[in-house]
Amino acid sequence: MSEFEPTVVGFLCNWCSYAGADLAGVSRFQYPPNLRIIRVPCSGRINSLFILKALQGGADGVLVSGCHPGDCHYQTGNFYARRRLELFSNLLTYAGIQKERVKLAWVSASEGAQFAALVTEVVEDLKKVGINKDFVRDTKDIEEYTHESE
Amino acid sequence: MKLFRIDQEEWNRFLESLRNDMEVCQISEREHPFKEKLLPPKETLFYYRKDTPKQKEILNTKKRLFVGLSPCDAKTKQLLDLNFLSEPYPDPYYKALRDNTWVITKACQDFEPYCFCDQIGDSPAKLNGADGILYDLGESYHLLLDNEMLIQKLEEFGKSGESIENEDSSYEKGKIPSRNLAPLPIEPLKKNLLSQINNQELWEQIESTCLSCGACTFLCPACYCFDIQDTSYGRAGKRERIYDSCMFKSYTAEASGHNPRPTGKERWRQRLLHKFSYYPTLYGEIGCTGCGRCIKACPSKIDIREAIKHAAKYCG
Amino acid sequence: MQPNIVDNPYLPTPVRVEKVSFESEDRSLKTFDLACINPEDREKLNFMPGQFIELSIPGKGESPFGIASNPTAELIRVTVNKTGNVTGAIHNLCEGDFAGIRGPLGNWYPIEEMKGKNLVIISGGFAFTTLASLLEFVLEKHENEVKDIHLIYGARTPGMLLYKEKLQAWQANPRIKSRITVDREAEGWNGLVGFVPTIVEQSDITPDNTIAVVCGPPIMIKLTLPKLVEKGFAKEQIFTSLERRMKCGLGKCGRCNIGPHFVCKDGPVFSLAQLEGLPAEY
Amino acid sequence: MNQNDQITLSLQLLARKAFEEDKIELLIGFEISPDGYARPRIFRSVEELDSLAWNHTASINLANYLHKYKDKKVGIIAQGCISRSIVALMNEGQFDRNKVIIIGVPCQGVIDEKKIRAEYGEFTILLEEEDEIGIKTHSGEQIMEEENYFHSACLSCQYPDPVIYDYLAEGKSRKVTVDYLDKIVKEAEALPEEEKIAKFTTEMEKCIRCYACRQACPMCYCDTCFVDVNSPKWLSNAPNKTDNSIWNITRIFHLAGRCVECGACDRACPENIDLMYLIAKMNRDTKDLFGFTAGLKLGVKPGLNTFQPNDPDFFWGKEGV
Repeated sequence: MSEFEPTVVGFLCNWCSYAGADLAGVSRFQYPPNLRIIRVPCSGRINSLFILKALQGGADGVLVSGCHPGDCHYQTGNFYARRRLELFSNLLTYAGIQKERVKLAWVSASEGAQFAALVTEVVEDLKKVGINKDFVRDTKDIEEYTHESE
Repeated sequence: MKLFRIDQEEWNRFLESLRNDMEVCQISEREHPFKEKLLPPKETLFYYRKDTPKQKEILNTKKRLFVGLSPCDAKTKQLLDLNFLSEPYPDPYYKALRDNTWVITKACQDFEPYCFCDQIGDSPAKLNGADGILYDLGESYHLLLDNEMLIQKLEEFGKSGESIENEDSSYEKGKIPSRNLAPLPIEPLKKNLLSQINNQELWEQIESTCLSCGACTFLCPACYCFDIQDTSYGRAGKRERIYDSCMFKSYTAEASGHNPRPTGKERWRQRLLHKFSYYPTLYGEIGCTGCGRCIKACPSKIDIREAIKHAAKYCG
Repeated sequence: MQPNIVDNPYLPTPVRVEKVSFESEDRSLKTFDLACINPEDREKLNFMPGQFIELSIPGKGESPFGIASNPTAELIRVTVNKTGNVTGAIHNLCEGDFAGIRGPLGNWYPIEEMKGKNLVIISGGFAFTTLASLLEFVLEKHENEVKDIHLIYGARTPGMLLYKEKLQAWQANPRIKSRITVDREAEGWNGLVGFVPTIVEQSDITPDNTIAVVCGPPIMIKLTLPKLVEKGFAKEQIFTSLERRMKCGLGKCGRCNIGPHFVCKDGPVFSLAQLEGLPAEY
Repeated sequence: MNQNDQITLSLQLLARKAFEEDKIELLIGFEISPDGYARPRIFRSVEELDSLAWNHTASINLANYLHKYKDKKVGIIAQGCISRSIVALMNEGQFDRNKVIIIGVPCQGVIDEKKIRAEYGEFTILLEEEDEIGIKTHSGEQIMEEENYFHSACLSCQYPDPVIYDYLAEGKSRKVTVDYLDKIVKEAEALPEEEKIAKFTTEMEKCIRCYACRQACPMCYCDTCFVDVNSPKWLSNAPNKTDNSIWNITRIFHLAGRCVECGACDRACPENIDLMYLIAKMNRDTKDLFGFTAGLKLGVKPGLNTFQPNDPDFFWGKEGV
């Protein structure tokens, strides 16, 4: 059996982290291809439901990344996000969702190498904790029907 | 209808013997209404493909026997039948479940603080359309069976019973609780509650502390309102029905923003009228079993017995 | 005619979208013409004007719509206003896509009673759908049995009027006395201007040997009915088609009741007399 | 005379005064049901005030009804947590301070029916003295230990006295020495990962999605709740493991920095879901990380509607790491 390849959904802020990811690409830094990027205007835009829905929909991990505190394009968006997301990830960990599954990070537009390192770390961690089975929606019956009706 | 005397050990062996033919479930808790077995909180209606017009209906025809529930819960089947089997569209899903479900209740030996079946003309020892009822005599039971299949099974098991005219015949029923409570004024409600639809004062008083949650209706054995929703994954999906509640604001809200029952007053009016006016008008029975779960579950302790009494004052 | 009882009334009949067209200038209304994928199903879907269907989009859900086509036509037509999740998905349907329909559900306009009588059709906005079906059906099948036909139909702007080609034909038809109105003066509009209740008030319709069918947004109905009563219409002469949020369409799920009647099963067409004494929950 | 009777008398007196001085049109308070439970009632005149009462079963958060009677001059009976709810609501711009007349009650705590029921079955309350509660059960009469009858929120209540009020009833509040929920949170935090998720899942699977928790919470006043939003349809209304988890976690998280820990949601749940262990964690985190406690002072922004540049930072890649 081949090695488990986690699916990671990344919510990246448009101004820093998305540009950081772009830089990583342009600079040809290698990082695992497990990340699916969703660009958001600001880390302050991230609703806790985004994270939960990603996990429910089958993501093994969620990466949330924005500008470093103080560098927000909208001045203060990431300060609010910091409070919100820290509290939220604490709550999820407390409820028993492995802390590796929700990764919060600051990546600026110039940190291409750091972005590559971050994604590598996230994917490595998720390979250790394994597939997300506690929080994923149960669609077994629908999948069975899909096969049966092919 | 046949009456059997059966001791506990024999009874358990009999249930064991039935397990070859059907699933036998003993119900001892009273927190959840029996309707969950006939109208599950989540029921798949059919699966479908999203890419081609193909679908597959799911009818649950597993044979099940439920034992030990309270007599009031047996009434669930009678009341739900009235709605779900009514013409012109008998509900195939409900029909499949109920046709394969048998119920043997156990006469209650105590009243709970909230229940009031005795106040709406029922008794904690009534058959209420169940297939059988157990009367606890301490060491043994009197078992009254009103179902040919079960009678035959029990006779094959080696018991012989005595034919009985009806459930009111005299035989030992063990301890049947009774208390001296005045019956609730249901009749005036049946007749005249509809005339009170514009009585703002009445509905305001009844509803004043309601929080519009659905605890009462979700736990009511006679409330059956449901919602239908789709869940899909990849190229296929399923359509499910789930509980809904007339106490929710979103229950009647239309996409345009218009809501025919915009405030709690209309919603409480609907609930009370549905149980005590519409149900009797349509089917002759009130939509209430007297189990009292709604009173117990209500966060603001609204008591339907008091609501009935209060409304009756206006109904003459 | 008896409603068609299929084995499982919850299972939709597959249909194909034959034609999609924008109905209104603001592009919020689209008309869909639907054909049965299995031609033998068409017979099961035989309906009468006033009945509705549940149009279902796999993966999204279903919503009720009045049938807007002539019952004798091969295709089944619905006009959909884009407001929510399901209607949004319906608006995304293209020609050739498939969907499902359940129906026909509910009762229909009292066509038998209309024979030998004058017919007044009063409608506002987007509720014209089933009345268009009624008018077409009456003209085709019962033209000689019905006496005078009045059509009073209003919309916000000329661009919001439904089925413009048919409207033109009806306006030109000497059998129909039509009054088409818009709420406000508009460029290029030389017809009537004013709200439907006002037009009803000013019209020469009389209650003698007449049946009035009123369909429209709640506010229009609320204001129009008193005008008809003023004119001397009895409650038995006025029919309306109600709209409620419906899920099962079979009188089972409980949400669309008005008093002991279910809009989906015992309605949607009610006479005013039937609604008297019941909660005004529409 | 016991505490409750004393408070009851005092409340009736104050409420009468408020009515007579024409300060209020209606009063949100409690009456005692035939079974001995305090249940909410809307009092509309002085004549009705004879049934105004107070006891240890006043389990609902009366601030809920402020939303319902927003357009009136309202009086409300408020112990510590309810006064804090009112403050939190005012801080969110829901009411003006001068529109609400608060009659404060020094609180002794409310009982947790479910806890008692789990232990003793169906019961009725016989007596309530300052330090003991007697209940009558199928198996006879019982006098109970504090920890067995008070609700967990009350066992860790730091603010039993109203934080704002216009009138204050006479009585003595009950001071808590040990924070009970703190203990619960520490225990749950110490569980291994598998047991954490197992506990969480067990609780979530009980949910029937009746939304009693939401309706019982005065802070859940959104016109359209996220579960009722149709486009996008965030989650299914069907009860199932993940949707229940998302519903409960998100509802609780929406209360971050706003929850006053009154425990009304927990007491309202008909399925006995342990909501307190999650809520308590969130509130303790809000306090430990950001030093914020909801509903203590007027004119303060809710905890998550504000920030400090030097808030604790756990993010990957923060300066200096």
